[in-house]
Amino acid sequence: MPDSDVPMTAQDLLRVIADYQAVIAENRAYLIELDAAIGDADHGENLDRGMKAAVTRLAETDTPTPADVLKTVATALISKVGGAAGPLYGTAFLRAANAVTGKPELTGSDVAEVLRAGLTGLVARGKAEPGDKTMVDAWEPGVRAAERGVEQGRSMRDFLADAADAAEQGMLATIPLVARKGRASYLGDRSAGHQDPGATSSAMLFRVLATVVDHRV
Amino acid sequence: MPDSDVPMTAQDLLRVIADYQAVIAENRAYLIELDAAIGDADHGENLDRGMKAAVTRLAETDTPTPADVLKTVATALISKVGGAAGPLYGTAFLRAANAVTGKPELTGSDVAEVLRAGLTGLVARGKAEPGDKTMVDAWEPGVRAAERGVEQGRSMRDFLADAADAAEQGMLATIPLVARKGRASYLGDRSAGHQDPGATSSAMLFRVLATVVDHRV
Amino acid sequence: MKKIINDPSTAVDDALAGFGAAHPDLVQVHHDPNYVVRADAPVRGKVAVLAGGGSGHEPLHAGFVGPGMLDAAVPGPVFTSPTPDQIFAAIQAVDASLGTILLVKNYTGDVLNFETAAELAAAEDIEVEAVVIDDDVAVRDSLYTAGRRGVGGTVLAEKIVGAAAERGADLASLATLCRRVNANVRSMGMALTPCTVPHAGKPTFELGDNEMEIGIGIHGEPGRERLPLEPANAIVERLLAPVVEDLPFGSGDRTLLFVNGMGGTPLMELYVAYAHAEKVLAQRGIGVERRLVGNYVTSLEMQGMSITLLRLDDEMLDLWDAPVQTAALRWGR
Amino acid sequence: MKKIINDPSTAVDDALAGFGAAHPDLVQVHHDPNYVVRADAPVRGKVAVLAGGGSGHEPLHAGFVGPGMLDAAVPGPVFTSPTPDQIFAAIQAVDASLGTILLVKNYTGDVLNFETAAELAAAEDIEVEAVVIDDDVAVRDSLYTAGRRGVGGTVLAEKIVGAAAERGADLASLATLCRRVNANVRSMGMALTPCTVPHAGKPTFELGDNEMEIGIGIHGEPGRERLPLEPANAIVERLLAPVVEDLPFGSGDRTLLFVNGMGGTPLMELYVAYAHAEKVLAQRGIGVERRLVGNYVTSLEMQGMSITLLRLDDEMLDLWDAPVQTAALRWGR
Ligand SMILES: Nc1ncnc2c1ncn2[C@@H]1O[C@H](COP(=O)(O)OP(=O)(O)O)[C@@H](O)[C@H]1O
Ligand SMILES: Nc1ncnc2c1ncn2[C@@H]1O[C@H](COP(=O)(O)OP(=O)(O)O)[C@@H](O)[C@H]1O
Ligand SMILES: [Mg+2]
Ligand SMILES: [Mg+2]
Ligand SMILES: [Mg+2]
Ligand SMILES: [Mg+2]
Repeated sequence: MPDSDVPMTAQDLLRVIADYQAVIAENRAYLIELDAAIGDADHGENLDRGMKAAVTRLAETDTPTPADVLKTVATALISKVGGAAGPLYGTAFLRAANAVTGKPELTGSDVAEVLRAGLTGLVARGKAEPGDKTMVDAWEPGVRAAERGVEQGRSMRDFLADAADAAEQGMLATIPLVARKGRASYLGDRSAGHQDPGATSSAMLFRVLATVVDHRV
Repeated sequence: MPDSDVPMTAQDLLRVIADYQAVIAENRAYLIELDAAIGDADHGENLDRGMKAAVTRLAETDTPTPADVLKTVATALISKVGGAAGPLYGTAFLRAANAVTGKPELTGSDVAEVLRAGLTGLVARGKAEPGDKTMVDAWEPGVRAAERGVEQGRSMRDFLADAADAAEQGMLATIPLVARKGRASYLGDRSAGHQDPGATSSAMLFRVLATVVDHRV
Repeated sequence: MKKIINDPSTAVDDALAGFGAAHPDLVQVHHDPNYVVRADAPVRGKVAVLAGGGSGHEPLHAGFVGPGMLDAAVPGPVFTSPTPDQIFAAIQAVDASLGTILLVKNYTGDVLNFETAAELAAAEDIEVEAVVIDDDVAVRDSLYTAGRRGVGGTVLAEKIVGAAAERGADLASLATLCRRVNANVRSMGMALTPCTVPHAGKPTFELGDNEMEIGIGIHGEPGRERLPLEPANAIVERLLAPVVEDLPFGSGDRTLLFVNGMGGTPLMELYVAYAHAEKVLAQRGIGVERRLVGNYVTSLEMQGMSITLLRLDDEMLDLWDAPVQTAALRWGR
Repeated sequence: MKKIINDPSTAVDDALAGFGAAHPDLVQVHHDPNYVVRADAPVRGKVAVLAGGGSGHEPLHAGFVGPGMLDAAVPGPVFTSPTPDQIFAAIQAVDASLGTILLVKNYTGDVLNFETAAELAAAEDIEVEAVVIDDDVAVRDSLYTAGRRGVGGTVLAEKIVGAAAERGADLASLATLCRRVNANVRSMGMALTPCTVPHAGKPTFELGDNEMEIGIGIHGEPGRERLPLEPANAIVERLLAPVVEDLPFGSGDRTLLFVNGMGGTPLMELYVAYAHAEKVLAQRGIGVERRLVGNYVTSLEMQGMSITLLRLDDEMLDLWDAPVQTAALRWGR
């Protein structure tokens, strides 16, 4: 971690969640449309409901730690979303929270660990592998880019930007894939040619994270 | 009756029925369309089914009298059509048959009587008055024109042509009417602006009758 | 036209064959002429209850054949009344010498064909009584018109009269009971989409994406007026108001509330409508004591619904609750 | 979008309220979290039977709550699995200390949420067993995929397991029975039209006037292939072939044949299909001993159907015939 790097605070995370909620609300119809093509047309609705619940619950929390923020989001998602996205994102946030319990702020390597823990949770829950055309296809390259950045001593701002880029590339790379997990798998070969909705909402999360860190004063 | 007038034979009537069946088959879709606008889209289907049955049954009848022909058509319509048109046309043909029981051939005034008897049966059954937007609106002027022709000593060919013209005018005159009988009455004022399907199939019957007589050798 | 059929000209026959095959414990299906009778017909010692009309309204009427309801159903072609000899054949199949009551929906075709059938039966010394059902308040009634249509109220009449017949009521009292049910029941319907009569091949009318048709019957016919689509609660109020005012239903009345789908309406929507209908009635002091929600009197695949309200007395209520065993309605034993 | 609803965001809640109001004798509806339980829940002395999943499949599952079938149904938003705490609350409401069996349709979301609910229950010392239903042969199964979907077979499992629970079977034998039903049931579906998820506001897919979608599930999702529309008999054969070959069903098998409508399919069409399905099976020497025909496992207003075939043994047959009293299935007493 470069000394110049300012750690990520709970306030920063609250901003991430608030902005992600706004991004999801804005892209609700888009995510529904992606899901309509190869799923059941609810991914945008599900995440929108869940993120609104997360923001509402966070508003009721006083002076949280980073882990508190992540855990509140996790429980909101688990109890309000349902579908595949609820437990998957919920588990990701829960594992992310557990990875940094008690820490008042997160260093760059903490952040990379948080992301890795989220991905590990996602995979533990959903059993998807890279290339199955799921969220994992955005998370996996995103997390790896963050970890590489930490190893290379890049700043948090920089490696999160890399991670967001990588997640977006992973998202785009789902287009030609034939799905092997989730509802899209029912389509067989017909799932190819469509971008995975979960990978899309995941790439959005990585982008929000990078942007918030980038815009910190 | 002008002496020159050749009486109508059972053969002539068989030709009328055969031609009417063909006309109805040709106009099946048109009559369905008229009925779709202010009814339930089955008038063409109903009459087509009925006339086909009538022709089949007539093919099984040896050397019938005019009354036999009319009665066979009546029973075919009553037992094969259903809906409003079945009993109404059926009764018309039955009463028409009864009006000339036993006669080997029909003079001009017999023909006018046959038509009047049919109309009387129609009205007895359906209780419609002229202007109610029903078959009666074609039959009534048609029958009156035939009777007027007989009174005036016109030939069968001429007064049946008049009757067909009058029936067609009556049919067209149903367009602006608000229906008071049959399914079209359920539409209230919205029934105005549409031509009555039953009046249309009735005018076709008058026209076929005139044409067959006109084309006799 | 998108339908799971083989041919428009065989659809009714094919469906009847399937109905018979699917419910061998309940019914026997007779072809040419087409009619459906109870598996144990004719049932000795009771008046037979018969109903019929055009096809396309399923489960009406064949779905209501069985102990406690109809002895026979006589289906015509789609939206076309059956013929007199067809009806007469069904009467002969179920009549057990105590007479047969004919429940006839008020349409010119149905009335004329059942009338003729009744004459045929009378000529054979079979006692018959025809009672006409005309519960649709969308249609203005008058001596000079075809009068009101028979719609949702028909199911309620068939159930109540069927139960009374099962208990041994005689023909005259069944006719009186049926007229009492008819005098106390009112309905009104609406459509979101038209339907396509198989032999016609295209929809009977067109409706814009934001339009609904109010005051429809059950033959895919256009209704009395076309309006912009409204939320469910507003639609419910629009249908209920004329129903309640016509009889009129009043505070303290005990009722059966029947929210009926037109064939293509998902249950979710019918229950959304039901929830509000019961509330609106409660506000007027009208108590709902019995309910029926589902696609029972339909117009092929039409989306839409009708609301039927029946004012109950003790006898009707008791007969409604009596056991019934049919393909579409079953309870008790 | 044409629906009888007030607002996409309240449609499920409004429908549940209506469902509760319409069936007060059978169910109690709980809101926030949403679940439906038997009117007499928790029923002492029996294992509770619970099923759930996204809404939009009505009457599944709430329509099957009542004596002889489900103790609880847990509806999520439209086409979205319910959440773990919602499921857990329903478990708590019906569990009577003999444990609860959870019937779960095989979708990633459902499996994950029910899994979590089961963990929550275990943490409170409530014994639960989750059994996954995956009867859809349209989906290729493999260790590396999400596996087959649960579709029409679900109703049959709910009925049979529900009847066994009513008779006092313990949790372990109910789970074994449920797995046996699942191992002997296969389904395949098709659509004539798509459906519109209320919050999406437009159809999930588009189909040409002369096209049908084969191998659909029950979430308005596109199927495995799109083909030109065919006559009913050809469609039936197309659906039945993979169903029969998969198990495989063979000559001498005794079966229950279930022709299911997708929500907007008129009964006439389902019976047309039923007639031919039974014939095709007879030609293969497969005997149909029980039948179910109707819109039971639906996708909102979608038009289309699925065919489900269950190989019966004596116990399953006896349990199928056992009394059931629910909004959507009723017989016996
Ligand atoms: N097993 C899995 N592992 C990881 N992600 C998955 C898995 N199954 C599905 N997903 C993701 O979930 C997304 C769909 O979420 P959503 O539409 O909310 O749930 P549902 O599929 O239950 O309707 C898919 O686009 C995919 O990215
Ligand atoms: N009471 C009546 N008297 C005379 N004609 C009538 C009467 N009612 C209906 N019609 C005629 O019947 C026609 C409709 O016939 P059809 O469509 O075959 O029967 P349905 O109305 O039973 O579907 C109407 O166009 C009208 O001309
Ligand atoms: Mg989805
Ligand atoms: Mg008509
Ligand atoms: Mg008709
Ligand atoms: Mg979903």
